[in-house]
Amino acid sequence: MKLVIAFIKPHTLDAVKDALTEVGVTGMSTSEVRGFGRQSGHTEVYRGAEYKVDFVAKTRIDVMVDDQHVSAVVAAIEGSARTGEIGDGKIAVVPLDEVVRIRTGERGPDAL
Amino acid sequence: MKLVIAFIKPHTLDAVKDALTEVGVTGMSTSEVRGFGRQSGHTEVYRGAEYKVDFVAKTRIDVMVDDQHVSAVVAAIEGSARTGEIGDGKIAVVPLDEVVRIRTGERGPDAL
Amino acid sequence: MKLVIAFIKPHTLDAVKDALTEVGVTGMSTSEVRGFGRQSGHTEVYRGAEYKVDFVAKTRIDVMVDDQHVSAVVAAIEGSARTGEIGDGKIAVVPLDEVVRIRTGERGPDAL
Amino acid sequence: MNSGNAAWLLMASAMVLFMTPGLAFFYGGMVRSKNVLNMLMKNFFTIALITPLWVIGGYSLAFGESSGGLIGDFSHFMFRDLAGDDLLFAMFQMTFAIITPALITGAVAERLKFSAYAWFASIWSLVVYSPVAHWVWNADGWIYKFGALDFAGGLVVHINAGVAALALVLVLGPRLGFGRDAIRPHSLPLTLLGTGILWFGWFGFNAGSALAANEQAVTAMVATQIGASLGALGWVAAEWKKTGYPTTLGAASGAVAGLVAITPAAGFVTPGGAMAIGVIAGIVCFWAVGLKARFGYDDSLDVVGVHLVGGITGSLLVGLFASTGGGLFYGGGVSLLVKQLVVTMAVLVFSFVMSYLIARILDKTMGLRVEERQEVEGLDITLHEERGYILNE
Amino acid sequence: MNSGNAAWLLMASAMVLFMTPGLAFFYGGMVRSKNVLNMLMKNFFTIALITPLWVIGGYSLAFGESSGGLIGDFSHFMFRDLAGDDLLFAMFQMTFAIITPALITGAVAERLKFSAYAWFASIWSLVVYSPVAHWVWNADGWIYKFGALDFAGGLVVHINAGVAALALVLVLGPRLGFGRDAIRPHSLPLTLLGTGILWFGWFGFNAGSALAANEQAVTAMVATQIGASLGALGWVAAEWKKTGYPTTLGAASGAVAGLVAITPAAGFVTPGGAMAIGVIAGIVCFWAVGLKARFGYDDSLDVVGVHLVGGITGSLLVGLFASTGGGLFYGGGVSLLVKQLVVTMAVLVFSFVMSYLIARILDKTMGLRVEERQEVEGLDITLHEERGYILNE
Amino acid sequence: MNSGNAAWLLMASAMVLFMTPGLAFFYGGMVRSKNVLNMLMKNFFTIALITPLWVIGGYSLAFGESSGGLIGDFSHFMFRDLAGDDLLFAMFQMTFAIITPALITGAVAERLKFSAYAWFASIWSLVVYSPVAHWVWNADGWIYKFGALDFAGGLVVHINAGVAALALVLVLGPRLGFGRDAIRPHSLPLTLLGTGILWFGWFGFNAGSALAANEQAVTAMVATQIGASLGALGWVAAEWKKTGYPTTLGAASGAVAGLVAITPAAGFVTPGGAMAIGVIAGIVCFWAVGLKARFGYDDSLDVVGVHLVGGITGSLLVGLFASTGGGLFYGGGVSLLVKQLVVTMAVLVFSFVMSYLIARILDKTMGLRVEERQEVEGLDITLHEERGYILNE
Ligand SMILES: Nc1ncnc2c1ncn2[C@@H]1O[C@H](COP(=O)(O)OP(=O)(O)O)[C@@H](O)[C@H]1O
Ligand SMILES: Nc1ncnc2c1ncn2[C@@H]1O[C@H](COP(=O)(O)OP(=O)(O)O)[C@@H](O)[C@H]1O
Ligand SMILES: Nc1ncnc2c1ncn2[C@@H]1O[C@H](COP(=O)(O)OP(=O)(O)O)[C@@H](O)[C@H]1O
Repeated sequence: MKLVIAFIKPHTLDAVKDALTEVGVTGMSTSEVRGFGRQSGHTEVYRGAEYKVDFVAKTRIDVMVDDQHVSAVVAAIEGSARTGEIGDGKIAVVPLDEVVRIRTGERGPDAL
Repeated sequence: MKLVIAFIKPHTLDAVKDALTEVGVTGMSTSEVRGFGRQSGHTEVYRGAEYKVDFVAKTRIDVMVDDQHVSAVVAAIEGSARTGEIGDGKIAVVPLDEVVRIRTGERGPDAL
Repeated sequence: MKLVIAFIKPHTLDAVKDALTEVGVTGMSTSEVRGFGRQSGHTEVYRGAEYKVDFVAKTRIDVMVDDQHVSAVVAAIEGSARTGEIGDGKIAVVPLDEVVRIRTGERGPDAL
Repeated sequence: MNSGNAAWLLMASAMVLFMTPGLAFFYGGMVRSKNVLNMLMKNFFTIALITPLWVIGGYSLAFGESSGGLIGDFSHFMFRDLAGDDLLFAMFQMTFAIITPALITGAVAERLKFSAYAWFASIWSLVVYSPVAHWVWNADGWIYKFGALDFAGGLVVHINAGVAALALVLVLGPRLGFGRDAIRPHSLPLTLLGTGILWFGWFGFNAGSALAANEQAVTAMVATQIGASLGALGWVAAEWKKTGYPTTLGAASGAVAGLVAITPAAGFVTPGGAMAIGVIAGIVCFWAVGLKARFGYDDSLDVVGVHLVGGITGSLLVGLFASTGGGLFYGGGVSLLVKQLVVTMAVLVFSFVMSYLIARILDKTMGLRVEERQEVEGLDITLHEERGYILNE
Repeated sequence: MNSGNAAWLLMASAMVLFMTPGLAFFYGGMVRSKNVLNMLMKNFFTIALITPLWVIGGYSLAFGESSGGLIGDFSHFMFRDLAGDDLLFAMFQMTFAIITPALITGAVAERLKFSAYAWFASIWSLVVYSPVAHWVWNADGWIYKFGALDFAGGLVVHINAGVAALALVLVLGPRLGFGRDAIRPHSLPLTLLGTGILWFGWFGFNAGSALAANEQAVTAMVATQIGASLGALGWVAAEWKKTGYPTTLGAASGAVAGLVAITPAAGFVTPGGAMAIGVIAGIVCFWAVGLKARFGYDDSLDVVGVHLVGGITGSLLVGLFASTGGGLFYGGGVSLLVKQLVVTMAVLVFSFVMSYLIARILDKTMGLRVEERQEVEGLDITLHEERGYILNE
Repeated sequence: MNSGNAAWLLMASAMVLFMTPGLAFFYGGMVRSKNVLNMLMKNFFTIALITPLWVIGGYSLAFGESSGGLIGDFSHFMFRDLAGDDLLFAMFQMTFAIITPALITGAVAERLKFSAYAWFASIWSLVVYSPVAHWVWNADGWIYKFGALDFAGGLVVHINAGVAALALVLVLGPRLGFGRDAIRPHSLPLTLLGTGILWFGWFGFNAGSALAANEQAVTAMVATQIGASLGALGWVAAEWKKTGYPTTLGAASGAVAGLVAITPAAGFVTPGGAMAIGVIAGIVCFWAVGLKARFGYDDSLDVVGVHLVGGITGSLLVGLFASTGGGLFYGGGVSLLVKQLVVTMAVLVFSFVMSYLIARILDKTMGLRVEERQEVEGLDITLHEERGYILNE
């Protein structure tokens, strides 16, 4: 099993969720992060003083999937999170030793 | 060493923390996430218009443990986060190559 | 490739970002977490009642790096996040199977 | 000057001025957090903008020497020849001139350019607001002489702003994601704060419109309190029945709907009449905010549903419930009701046409709408380079 | 009508009405974020609910023709026969009738059903509030004739609401996790906002109770300002000594405690007397909020500790410090003190018993408490389907 | 007492008192979230602290029998011999005495110890504020007799607090990270709320300073409204030109700058004069807040830039624009302007020297500044053991 982590633009979340649902994903977890990358941040101005803010708001998605779905999941995220503009983000695939569903105690792919 | 990641119901956090402490865990990190899964979200209503909100508030826990403690840690989370109702969440076990304690520079299990 | 995860004191973030930039890191993601560890929390007092709050605010950093940069990145974080006081935090190194840049579809080290 | 009346009018002026910040919070809480500052800014800036315009010419166009009952002149340019009670009246009226264009900002929230709004509000204030105020409140105005009633601004303020909002919305088009995404209020406590301030200020608005600390002021205050309360009850009852939930936003919206509807009537009605007006307004406006989904115009924060529909409701109900002034239910026959209908239509048509024209002209010249990228990222950071909340430092 | 007095009472009415939103924020900031809207809603809705009840019958039961000094009649049903000064008095008093049940909401926060609260407040207003107001403020009321003093509502408002809160809490039981979990205020800035509004409004409450812009109004305003300030100083000093920290919540709580205690005394005391009352109230109430931990009742936001205990403190200290009216320290002997004690006990017992009965009956019939699942998830989403804050969109 | 005048002054007192909470929010929104409660607490606590000091001795030192035009005596210790209009005047003036030290808190935000502030404010109120108030507003004060004008507190309040802030900042030193880190406002909506309350209260401040509901009060209210609006316009125009963005913080800051500058002039100027003063103040203060970057002193929330510079601007412009009282542009010659210059310098020097001395003495004895660890972690948790916001429970 793998943990697929994606850092995406916040406003693409709904599209990404729909794309993942379509390829059979039944669960995921999302959180707010601030990203630093090629997409430079923005300036803010308070009483005439300008501040450079390097970090850009991004959404992080964590999805646990079994091995045969990994490439479909990655492709689904790519397809739905791409706007073609700088700052679209990254996907990482992390190996998993084990997954447990807390409610039932199921383990492995059944737990997903 | 492993990184144990759990997505749990927020109000079970105190119980989970206590259970982890009991099995010898001395550190962990938690954050707020929004989860999507079998537990469907809720509706919200503003001026007569109903909105379906798919995401449910969950707490994420990250615990780094050495190999021989993994199963005890997973069991502790399972025991304390289970309410038996849908949405209790998931646990994932991720292999770790290295752990470092920043303050001392210790590495490996000593760093935990 | 590896995913380097660090839990650091929030006010060291700027220094860490600079240190990482210096060793060639071009991207990272940060989020707010609440940490539990040797550094005990604090008390809060409301209308004469004291509450013990175990969790301390920390910043989490996730950086994907290719294999040959891992040790430099870890060292950069260690150097910049260390204050020498309890609670400086931890670094974990997680193996990565794959990294994808969403905008271009690049894979592997090129995607970083 | 009578010191008691002056004290009350000084106070009422301060209270009505305070309503515009209140409106800023009422609206500000309802937008998404990325647009909260733009919403606040549009409202606060309205004060800064309309104040000099009113002093320079707006007041005089409304209350100066009449040309055929249609518009005033420039005799009071720069508040010339105003002192004592007259100056106080000009001050009190200024606060009405300020809040009226500010009401419009809610309808076009989250997409109207700040600069375009500033132009719209300025022009509109002089070519729409001042004339309508002249018609209704200048003793030589045609509506005043026609004998229709508008105690504190049902026509001048609410219908006027509400229909202008509709015109602007039609030119501007809906927000990205309207009807598809959940676009939810980012801070209902902020909206409730605005509601509290509006409610407080509205006592100055309505009871101040008696222009003295007299019996009519008392009558108006009682009616205002009743109208607001029954509006809230009506709206909450309606939504509880329909959706199964009583909501804070519903209570707030209903209170404002009741306040809007009681405004033209406040000095003329009994407690019983105020109850009827309030509860009718609460229910009607709850129903009216659903219209935008049906017709597909994006009146973001329901200015049409609350101020236009609530204003019309109140303006017509005056014809039924005015116990002093000839309401139908108080033996006055249908004549007042007919008059109310005529003047309501007149203001509706005039304000809609003028507002639509101004909006179209601005759209062609400077453009009304922010770029898509700005709308997605939020107006706060893109138009003002500021962020509403930074809660982790 | 005297325009100066009318101006002041119009204003004071608006100010006291504004206190209920203020109270909403004061309380709303102290609950957890998942319950903030429920807290706000209960308070705002109280305005909507009590207004018509007061107009229909509440006022008349309190200030109508007396039956044996115990209760009024229905002669002023629908504010009949009220005009001018009388109508203004009825308006001013309405704002007191509104805030009193709203005070109770703090004690039962985070678990009392919204619908049950609406019933409780409505019934309580008619069968507890109106009678007690009649006793104290109607010239034929038994407490009035007995010669006890309650300038602006120590008995009628604070003791009355405070002991009702205790009764309701005893029936309702503690929140899940009470005494075990850290249940902390989610937004002290919101609580401080409420404090500011309450402080402002309290000038209307106390100085308005002179019913004219006269010397007593000035005396009352000065005493109010002093009482609030010294209450804050007393509380902060006490907590600084005990916990090592001066807190904003302590300053806010102490100010309210001082305001509560000065309320029955405000028109009768010297600046020195007001200082004493304020500082005593601040210290006593700080100590009193600790009682709930000792006795195990969950008075969530310390309505008992602040309003009941502060109210009793003030009511008794009137017997000592009333410089006009016969206070012990001003040569009046113990007679006033004894009277204050008697009437305090009378209101305590009456209100407690009645409130307890209403609470028990409602609990048996409709149920007072939300389900455990709703309490865990929060009342905002489960009772109102709304969320307080959505800060990332 | 004249009931109309009394009504207005009662009201104005309540409004000015409400300004201090308003100031708390204005400032509180501008600090980082870890310091919001400390900021609120310092302001609220100022009310609690100065109230008894003013009653005990502050009022008497300012308005008691004069010693050579320099300072009063203790004849009104504990408000002795004050009743009716005099007592009301003492109450009204109390609210000025409260807000003046509170203004200082913005300059030293995020690092001044709470206890040190309490000492500073208390001492300063008695040895700086009362004397300056005596000079300017006591009929025997030297500035009063000298014939300089300060309608509502340009000298006494704004220049006085502004230069004291500068002195304190110089002793205290800059915040950690000043000039390097982005230290941004944590909640501009809170700042805007404060702005709204300040604006509202300022009508009481300025129009109340006529001490009656008369023509001058009306003049002052109109000037106040114009000054605030034009201040906002001036500032926003200046920043829009320089940075390319109109900001909400700019609009708020400009409004306050305009209000500060119009304060000494409000009762003496025409609408046109008020416009000039407002717009000049907005532009000058926008430029002045940049001075701290140039000179390297850390005036955190720009008390120097807005209150000191705005106060001086207004005080001098009185010499030009006073239409009643001898302004240069109204045929009065340069004599008034020269007098304004002299008294401005006098207050500047006196207040700076005294404030600097008090600050140095406190720094040597108890220490002014929190520890570095406390500054990093935030003052809320370390000085008050409270957290501003807990939004996820
Ligand atoms: N090496 C990295 N490690 C972790 N997150 C990264 C890394 N590089 C980029 N990111 C995340 O991806 C986001 C987008 O990256 P950016 O370089 O701005 O654009 P792009 O991916 O289009 O080249 C960043 O804001 C950050 O959240
Ligand atoms: N495949 C997944 N990847 C990541 N997180 C998941 C996944 N499935 C579930 N979760 C997390 O677990 C939570 C609970 O899952 P859910 O399906 O609702 O209930 P249960 O685990 O009881 O079947 C979700 O809200 C989400 O945070
Ligand atoms: N085993 C662990 N797993 C995950 N995070 C940890 C672990 N131990 C510590 N942390 C994180 O590191 C932070 C600092 O740890 P702490 O034990 O307080 O100090 P130190 O690292 O200096 O010994 C914690 O607040 C927590 O966020």
